[in-house]
Amino acid sequence: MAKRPAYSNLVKTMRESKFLFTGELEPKKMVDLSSILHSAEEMKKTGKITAANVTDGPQGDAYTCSMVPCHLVQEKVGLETIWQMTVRDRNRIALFGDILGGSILGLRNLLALTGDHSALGDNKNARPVYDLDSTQLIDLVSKMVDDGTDLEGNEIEGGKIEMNVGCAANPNSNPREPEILKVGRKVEVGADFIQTQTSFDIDDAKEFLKELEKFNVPVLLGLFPIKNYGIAWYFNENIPGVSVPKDLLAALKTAKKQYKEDKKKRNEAIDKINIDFFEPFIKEIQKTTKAAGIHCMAVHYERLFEPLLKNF
Amino acid sequence: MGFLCNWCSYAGADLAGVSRIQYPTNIRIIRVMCSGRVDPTFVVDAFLHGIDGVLVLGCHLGDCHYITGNYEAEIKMSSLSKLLNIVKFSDRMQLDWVSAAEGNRFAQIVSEFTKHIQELGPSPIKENKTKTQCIDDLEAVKSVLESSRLRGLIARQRDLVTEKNVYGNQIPAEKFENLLNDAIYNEFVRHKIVIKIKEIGKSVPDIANEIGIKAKEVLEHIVVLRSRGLVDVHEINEEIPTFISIRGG
Amino acid sequence: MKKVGSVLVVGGGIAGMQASMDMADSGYKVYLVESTMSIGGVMSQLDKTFPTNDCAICILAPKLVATGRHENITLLINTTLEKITGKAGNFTVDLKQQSLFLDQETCTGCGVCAQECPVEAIDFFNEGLSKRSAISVKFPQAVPLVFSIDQDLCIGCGFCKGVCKAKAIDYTLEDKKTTLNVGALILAPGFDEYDPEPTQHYGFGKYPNVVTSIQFERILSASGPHSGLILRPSDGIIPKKIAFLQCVGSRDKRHGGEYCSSVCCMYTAKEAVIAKEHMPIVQPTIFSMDIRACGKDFDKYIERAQEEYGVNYIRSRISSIKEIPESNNLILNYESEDGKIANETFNLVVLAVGALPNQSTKELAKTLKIDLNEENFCKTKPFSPVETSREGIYVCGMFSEPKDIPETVVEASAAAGAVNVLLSEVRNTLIEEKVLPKEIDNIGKPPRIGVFVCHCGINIAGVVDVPAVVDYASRLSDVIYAERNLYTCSADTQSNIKEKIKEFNLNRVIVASCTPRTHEPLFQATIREAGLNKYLFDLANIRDQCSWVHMHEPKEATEKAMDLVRMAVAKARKLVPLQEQQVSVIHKGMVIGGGVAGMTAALNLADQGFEVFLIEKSDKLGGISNKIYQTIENYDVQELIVDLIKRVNDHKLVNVFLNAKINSIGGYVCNFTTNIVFGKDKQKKEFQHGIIIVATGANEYVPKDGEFLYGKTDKVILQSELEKVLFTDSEKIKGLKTIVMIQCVGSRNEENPYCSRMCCSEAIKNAIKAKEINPELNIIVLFRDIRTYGFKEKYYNIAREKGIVFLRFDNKFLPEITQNETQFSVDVATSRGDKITINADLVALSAGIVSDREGNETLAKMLKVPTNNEKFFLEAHVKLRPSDFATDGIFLCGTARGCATISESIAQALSAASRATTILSKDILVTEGVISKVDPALCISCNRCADVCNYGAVGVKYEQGLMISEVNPLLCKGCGDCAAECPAGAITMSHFGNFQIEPMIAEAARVEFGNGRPRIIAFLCNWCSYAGADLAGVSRYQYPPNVRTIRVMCSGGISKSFILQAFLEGADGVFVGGCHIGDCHYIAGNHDALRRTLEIESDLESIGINPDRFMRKWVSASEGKIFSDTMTEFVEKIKKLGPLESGFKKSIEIVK
Amino acid sequence: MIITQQKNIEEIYDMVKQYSKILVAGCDGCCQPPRSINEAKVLAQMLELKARSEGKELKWKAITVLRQCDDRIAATTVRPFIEQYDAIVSLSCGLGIVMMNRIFDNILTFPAQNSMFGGAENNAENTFAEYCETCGECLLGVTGGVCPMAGCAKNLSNGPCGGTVTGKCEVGGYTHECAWVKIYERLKKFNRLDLFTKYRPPRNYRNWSSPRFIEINKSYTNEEEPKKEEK
Repeated sequence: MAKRPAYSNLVKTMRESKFLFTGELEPKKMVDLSSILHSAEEMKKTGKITAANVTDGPQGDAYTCSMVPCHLVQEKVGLETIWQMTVRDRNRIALFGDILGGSILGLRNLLALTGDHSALGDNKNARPVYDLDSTQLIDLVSKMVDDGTDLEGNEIEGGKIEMNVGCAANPNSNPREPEILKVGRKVEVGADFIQTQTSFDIDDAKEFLKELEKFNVPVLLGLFPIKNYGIAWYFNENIPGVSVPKDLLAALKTAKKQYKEDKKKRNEAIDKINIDFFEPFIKEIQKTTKAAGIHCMAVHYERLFEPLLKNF
Repeated sequence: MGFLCNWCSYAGADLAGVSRIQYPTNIRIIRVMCSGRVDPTFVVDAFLHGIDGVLVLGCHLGDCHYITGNYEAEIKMSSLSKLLNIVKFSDRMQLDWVSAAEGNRFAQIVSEFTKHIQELGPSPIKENKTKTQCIDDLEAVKSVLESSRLRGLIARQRDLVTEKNVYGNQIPAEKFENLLNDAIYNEFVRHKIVIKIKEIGKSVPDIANEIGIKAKEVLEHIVVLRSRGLVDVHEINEEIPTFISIRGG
Repeated sequence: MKKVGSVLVVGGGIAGMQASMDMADSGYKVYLVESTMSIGGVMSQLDKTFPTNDCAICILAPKLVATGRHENITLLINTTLEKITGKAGNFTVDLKQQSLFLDQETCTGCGVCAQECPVEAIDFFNEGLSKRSAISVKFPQAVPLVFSIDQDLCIGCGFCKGVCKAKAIDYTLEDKKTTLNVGALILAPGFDEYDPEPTQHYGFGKYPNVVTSIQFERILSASGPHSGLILRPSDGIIPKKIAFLQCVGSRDKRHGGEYCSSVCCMYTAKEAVIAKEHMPIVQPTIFSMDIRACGKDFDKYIERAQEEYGVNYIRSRISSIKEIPESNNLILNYESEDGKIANETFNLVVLAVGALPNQSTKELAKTLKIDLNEENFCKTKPFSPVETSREGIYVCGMFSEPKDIPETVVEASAAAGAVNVLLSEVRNTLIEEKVLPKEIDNIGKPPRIGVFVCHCGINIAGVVDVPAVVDYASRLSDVIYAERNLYTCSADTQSNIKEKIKEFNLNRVIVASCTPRTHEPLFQATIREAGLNKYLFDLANIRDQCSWVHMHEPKEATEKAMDLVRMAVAKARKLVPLQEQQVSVIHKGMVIGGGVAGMTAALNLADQGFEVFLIEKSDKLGGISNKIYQTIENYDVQELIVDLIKRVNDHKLVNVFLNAKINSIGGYVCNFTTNIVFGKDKQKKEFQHGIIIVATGANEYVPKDGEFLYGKTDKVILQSELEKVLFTDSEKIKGLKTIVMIQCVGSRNEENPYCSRMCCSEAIKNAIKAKEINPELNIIVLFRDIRTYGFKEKYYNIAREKGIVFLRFDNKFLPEITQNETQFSVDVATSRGDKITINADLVALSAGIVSDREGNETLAKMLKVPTNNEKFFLEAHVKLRPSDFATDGIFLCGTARGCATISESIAQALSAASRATTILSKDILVTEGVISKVDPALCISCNRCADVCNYGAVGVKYEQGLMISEVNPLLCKGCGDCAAECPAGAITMSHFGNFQIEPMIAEAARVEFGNGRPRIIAFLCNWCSYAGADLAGVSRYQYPPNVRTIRVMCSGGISKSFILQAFLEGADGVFVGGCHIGDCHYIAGNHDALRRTLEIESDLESIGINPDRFMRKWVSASEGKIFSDTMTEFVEKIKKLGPLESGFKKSIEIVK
Repeated sequence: MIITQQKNIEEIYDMVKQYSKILVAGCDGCCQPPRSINEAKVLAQMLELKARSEGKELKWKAITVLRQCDDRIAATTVRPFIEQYDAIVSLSCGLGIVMMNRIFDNILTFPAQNSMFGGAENNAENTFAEYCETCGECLLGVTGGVCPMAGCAKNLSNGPCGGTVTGKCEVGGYTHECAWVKIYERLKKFNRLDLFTKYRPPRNYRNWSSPRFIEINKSYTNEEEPKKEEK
């Protein structure tokens, strides 16, 4: 399918096959977005972050919507954002309306996600929508961008909108082939770029990237620097299929024990552990794979960007 | 106390009266038609009521108005004395024959017996030291004598040993004797056990040393008492089961 | 000389009973001669039986009753055999019956005489642990239930005659001599236990706390002297530490016999397990040399005993026992495994006494002129295990060799099989078909009920006011006639009942007397003789479950008796006549498998004149036995096989099909239809036949992927390969110096957790043969247990005398074979802990037997029969029906059932053939009337009935395209499980249908007299809990009179609505009783009862009923005491809760 | 079959508390789980006991209907009993309850069961499993006979989502199998993965939202042609 023009700076840089980084902002149940803006500032300051994802109700929790923070970050901080949108909470009419609104506000990147089931979130009894699925959302965006119509072919006044759309992929899924076939489906329907979920296993990640190459669509490999031992333990216990490497886990545990009282020393130690683990990881990915870059999900952990990415 | 058969010993006592032959006042006499009528339980009851000595008088063998009455009495009293011997009461009971003509023999027997009892002293049932033990024993003897097994054996002893049994032949006397002795001893021990564990459950070894017989024997009796529905398991603490009497069939 | 169509069976133990039943069912008149007062033999003394821990009485009593009342069997108790003349087919036998001093016909077994008898003597049934009187019955469930006077104990006091109301006692009765003319004899006199008393062996007789295993069996038994409490004879305390000593009187030249008694290892393990179950504080220790657990699932039993029950095994023989006088404890000193002398103190010592020939057998052998072997057992040959030295006289059970109950039952049927061939032409000649009058048709007529209330001497009348009950009964509606009789079961009352039926034209009969389990068939037969259908009868149990258990509450007992009669009358109103199903039998049989077992079975049937189809999947007959040359007793096996093959091929009635594959088997007992493809050119054949015998055999275990380097070097061969060399090419042996044999290869391991039974004797036979060929050869046998049971022990001794070395190794470190250029050796860690390396020239692996897994699997599916997890076929009952399948008409023999030697396979083959003859010998097979029926109009084809039926007797007929459920009357056993399960109420269980049980529930709940509160309704299953309640009666265990019992065939037949109906009718408490899980007579009825009662229990709270008002408990037939305790405790609990209504709000107002 | 679960007894009792004579009707339509006359009788007995424990008297009769969702069958079976009873408790699924209330409008029919889903017995796991969602646009043809609507918590047409791990669905703690992984395995077996990768456009939810009617064209009166439906 002929490539869609790169409306967003992110896709443009990707197509210049420059190794780039994206961060992640997670607006929780909040009215005052200053912390989000502050994190965006930090990312912008490193100069290495091309864009930052803004989550939309992660784990099915009812958090602040992603459109407004995206707009504010782009306006106030000048950092391009990747607008994450799930099909869980809105039917196709609402999705269409929001995408139009977003494009008016200048949002140029959209990540089409299915979204975690409401049963996993903090409003378990909510009725999930899932009118469209993530692939059909990409189809909707393609129709809006390429044909300037909605799903039923009704024209948008003022013609097409300018937006690039990406999709997610899970390197930890087992069996793997359905995941690859699914990404194939999404690319066929018009996905411009791929951002993968987090991976801790370097060989597994490399193999996954290898298999995605045949779709020749830029791929950002997801990494998840770990802010403290609690998160690492949670990851290991509750998300089967994803396992934090033993030594990383142990190191975090000893760090937590050693610097029980001194918070500052503890953070330094943890940062060092993360850097020691992720920097070689990223170097290897950069060197040996065709990945377009790294999607670094250092959520509320923006202080790591600077030291981590200093020699990239 | 004295049980006198109407035809001979009572008449003998009257003759002593008519001939003004004196004898001690301690005796109280009950007239029965024949010495065979004296049920061994009467004697035990007497002791239970505190009587110090019991005299049973009947006609001389062969004179009995009812021909074999005194033979029966002889058998009953010999079994009774075996039982009383166990509880050390046998020398407080005496069986003797007085014909209607023997007034002085009657008086002589009474006075000798009274002297003999005085030497023995009052019945142990009166001292509270041996009171409960004594009552238990006598109660046991009484229930043994009331058991159908003993009554049957005692009742048929004579004609089985002297005349003939249902198969038409006699049972050798000593065969019957040790059958009877076993029966008396066993039934007595069994009833003693039943009385011992009336209120509170006891284990076999405890019963054994309370009654003073081997535990092995007590267990055999417990098995018989359980099959008769007189005794049942009370409780099992650790590895010692205790048994208690139940209002049996 | 004309043959006579009758058989004399000597000995009424389990062997005699089984042989008599088989003969009687195959059309012969049977005279069963029993020397003691009742049939049942030693098995009746056992508490539980291994390996299933079934309660012995639970599985024996039904057989006792069936033998007792079989119309072709005449019981001659207290009778011995005096003289015999004539020859096979026509013997004349003189018998002498010692006088019982009472008339066997009139005595009703009420037992009043025993209570009055003043004489006390040792009770031999309880092995001297309790007392009996001069007039006694052998055991509570004796058949015939007849008392007798022991001549030398009785003092002739005449009391018993005085109290006997049946006027049965007559002191003048002489010994009776009778002469019988019979066609054949079957000897099953059983055995005596070795008596250690004369020699005070191990202190028996001197120390009170040394008991024999049979005494311990009585101590364990719930109907024994201590009603299941384990008490030491010396002081009645529960022995914490019990020692079991094996091989007392066995494997010992000086005491008892040199042979092994085969059963002690297993019954000791069972006694240890059951002791632990009764009293968890007990710690059993077993001192044994070998553990000979070589039957089916025996090894698993031993492992469970060790792991789950903590039974501790010490491998050593006791040198001496000393007693500590004060505590009567016993000090055992023994040489432990690693050679040190150790001693340990125990509270109780149980001697596992071996089996000696019955002391009467010596002159029995003389009178019968049959040979005994040197151990004074009956002499038999391995290939004809049931034939004695005299033609026409057969032997089975312990008399020929010490053996276990399943082998005894097999040999009993095998003996019957042999007689079948001898007397097949005079079959059915001496059987008088009972001519029954035509049944009066009274369908639709109003019920006219007759009630007969029994005094049973004073057993009932002593407590229950019988005249009041009769008067009450006469005033019930539909009761036309009511009377009381002294003994309703006596012969004169039977004829009186028949007259009354005619006189008052009664069409229903109720008898209020004792337990239906023993007397219902008697009364049913009587009313049938009066022309009434036998199912128009019901029995109220006012003795065992009323007068005997409420002796101190005569008023309440009388009221309960009236209630029970009213309940029976309520059911009687709804009784309907039931016709037994009749199916014509095809007199042909199919035998699957052409090994030794298959051929023997086929020949037996063919010799009786039945056509047989012999199906063999390979291209030649002989099966696994082709590899065997000689038995351990040096009998030539190849010669046997050649002879069998010749006789099979020559026999005109045996059709042999080689290379045959079975495509399908349809139909059911009496007419199966099978089609097969056979021969090289795949010809098709379809044929009909009446029965199937499965004899598919098994395979030799082949060591896998280099196990013990097998297949990697020619120096490692199998025992069967060594045998081939020894018997066909013995030169090779001459050159060898050392042979090592390794036992238990492929047996007693994870994959095959069982002993293959024959490898020890195979190995020893080969070793002896090798020594004969090359005397300098040194042979080392590495073993875990040498299991040469029975007379094979002799050859174990011969082997050791010949210098063959036996070395024991432990299962944890198996021997390893190392092979390199220079050296070929076997390293083994012996149990003493040291490691030994043996340089060998040859290693022989004793490979065991494994089932033909997928062959059995496919056949099992076709026949719808179960297999165990080692894929051997699963027989109907491990102990008492080893040759049958649960499904009727299919029988089992040979190694398809489990490992067996050749002679055992031959016995099993004859047994299966005899079991099959019980069907083939009939023209019409009549089935029980009490079965389920499906009303096609109501069936919603949900197939839940098939899920609960364990016999495949009911279910939706999908294959025939008929989407409605249907009951196969031939397979239905009448448990009622499907009727309770059927959602649409389409299935009714005849005789126990809802419309018959519900009126009983209503009457049971009705409190008519005084305040009968609290009122408990108990649903009890006929085989275990009802039998347990009866035993509580027989043993006079008292419990409160508030319980009203309703008998159902199986706890699985109790539907949820019965329980709720009971509460609705006002019962204050409901009790459901059933067999222990695994004991169920219908295999798994109690599992469904458990499911349904759990569902009810969870809802009780929410419908306003306190769950404590409902109780479910499994009670076995020997747990009389437990039943009475449970009832007492349940009534107390309900008393505290008060009447059901008290839990409800007061005002009952109708809301409009 | 419509799989149902019996309501707990208090809830059923509260519905019929004020009636003194009730008719309890079983239904033999889809016989798993069984709800025929036997279950009706047991339920009635429990209600009567509950009533007795509250001091009330409750008369009842248990019957069963071949299929309560068939108006003619229900009508003819139940009509003879209607007069003597104040209310009906029916063990059938929702369809039966609605139909009984429609054909007998002068008596209320109360449900004893919660209708759960269209499904059948899954013997392997001893459960009743949901196999069809009656979504009006059947995908079973392209998913190898595994329904993504009934089997997938998010009713995806182009699954699987990111939430599957080792073939198990995130909803319910990774215990149930992910429908789309099963679809993948089934199609792979018949090597029809082409069906798997084909993109399925957004669904027409009109067919899946009630109330839904389907025209039964019993007879034609050729006066008016059926109007063409504009596409």
